[in-house]
Amino acid sequence: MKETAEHDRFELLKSPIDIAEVVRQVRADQDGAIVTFDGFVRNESHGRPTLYLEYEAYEPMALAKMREIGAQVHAKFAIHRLAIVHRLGRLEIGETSVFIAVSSPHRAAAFDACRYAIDTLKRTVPIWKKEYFEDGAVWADGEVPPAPPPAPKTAS
Amino acid sequence: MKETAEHDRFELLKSPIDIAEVVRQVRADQDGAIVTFDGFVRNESHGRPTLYLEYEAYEPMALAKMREIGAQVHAKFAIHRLAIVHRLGRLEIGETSVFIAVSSPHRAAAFDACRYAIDTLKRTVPIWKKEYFEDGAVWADGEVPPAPPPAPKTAS
Amino acid sequence: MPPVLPNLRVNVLFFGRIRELTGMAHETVEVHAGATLEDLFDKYATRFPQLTAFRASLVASRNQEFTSWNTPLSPNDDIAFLPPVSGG
Amino acid sequence: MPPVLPNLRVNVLFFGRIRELTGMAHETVEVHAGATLEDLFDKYATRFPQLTAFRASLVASRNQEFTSWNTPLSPNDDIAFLPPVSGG
Repeated sequence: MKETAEHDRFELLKSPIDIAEVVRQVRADQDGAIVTFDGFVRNESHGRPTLYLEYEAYEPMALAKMREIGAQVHAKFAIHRLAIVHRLGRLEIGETSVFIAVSSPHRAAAFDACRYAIDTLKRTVPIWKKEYFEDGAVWADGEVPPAPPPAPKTAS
Repeated sequence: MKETAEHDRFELLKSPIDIAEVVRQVRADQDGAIVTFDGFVRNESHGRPTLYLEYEAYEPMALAKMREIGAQVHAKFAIHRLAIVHRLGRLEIGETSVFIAVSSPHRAAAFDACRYAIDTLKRTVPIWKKEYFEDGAVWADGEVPPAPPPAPKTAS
Repeated sequence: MPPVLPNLRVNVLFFGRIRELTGMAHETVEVHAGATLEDLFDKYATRFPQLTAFRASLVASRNQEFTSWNTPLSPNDDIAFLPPVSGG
Repeated sequence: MPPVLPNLRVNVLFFGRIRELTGMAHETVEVHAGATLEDLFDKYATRFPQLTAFRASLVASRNQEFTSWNTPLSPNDDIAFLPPVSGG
């Protein structure tokens, strides 16, 4: 659908995410359901109090991977519009790091699509989180993206 | 958890639902995820353009059933807080009829709980929707709530 | 002749298409002691014959809880005959 | 003696703990024609021996696409050695 691609949104932001504005963008009168996922900074990690987080991204690749998730979501689920916005830089406790909104005429597709989008983002989008504590900082344990198998030897 | 019951919210509203305020109420620094479901009035029903809707409820029973859903959700899923707000009266196209927000330390529980809450609400909460069209109005096809089996004959 | 039992009063509530059909949101009625929700419904079906067609799709409630149709009524019960629900 | 092939230049990007370890966000380097991503990584592992311990957890990318380690490099490729991702 032409209309779909125009209204989808994939963005990396260095300032706070305006959640209400993202929701407005996916909302349309022909829908009936919007499911959103709001991921925000917890005040602890593995039992240690967190001070703040820093996110960095391989920006052009992260955006390309977010758009790929969008294409997969439209192929797999009968949804209308999708928005995926990820924050970068320093984030304080309680601030939103990622916000996903999906609109759909029927709720099951919106739930499935929103969940697929965040699950896939966490496995495949090149973004990294560093956690700052009272006594130091660590890069969060991450997930290894699925890598292509070795290329066949080219006959040359 | 005492804290949980205090912050949960179950409400029937005759005025527009303030979505941002409902989300703020379930949001807490020890969480990391909020999943929301926003059900709003579509501009058509079975292919006919809708003018507006009217919702009515058996109010004390609807609130009791919404609280029951809350208790089930806390028993089934590792979530933190839950809000279920349903609008009553006349609703225009695009207006939110039901809004559900669930906060949780981890996203899977929030998705599962939010979906369980809306699915169960649609089957068990005594609320009725009348759809108004250019040429008349109809009560929406609904779902028959699961009824208890016949009571055993009391030995008297 | 059956024993004469005291009558009792219950509150009956109507919603959605059932409210429209009866033209009432609620009323208080007297029923004979020992009557069940089914008996009460049958009284309304006599007053409003169109109700009969809806019977199979209705669920009964007593004091804000879904209940079975053969439940006996108690004084001051809140009774409702609920059409299929369509909230959300 | 192997045939002398022209060298080529690629852009290499570093992120997260790998950026901290090398102390660089990116650099442009010359590699011999026919070199693979694995060969390029090995050059960095010689310069920064601590990199070796991370090798198993890294994924390679070429021009913003995940790729296999035995992919040959082309002129002006953007290459990155990506640590496990932790967005969201």
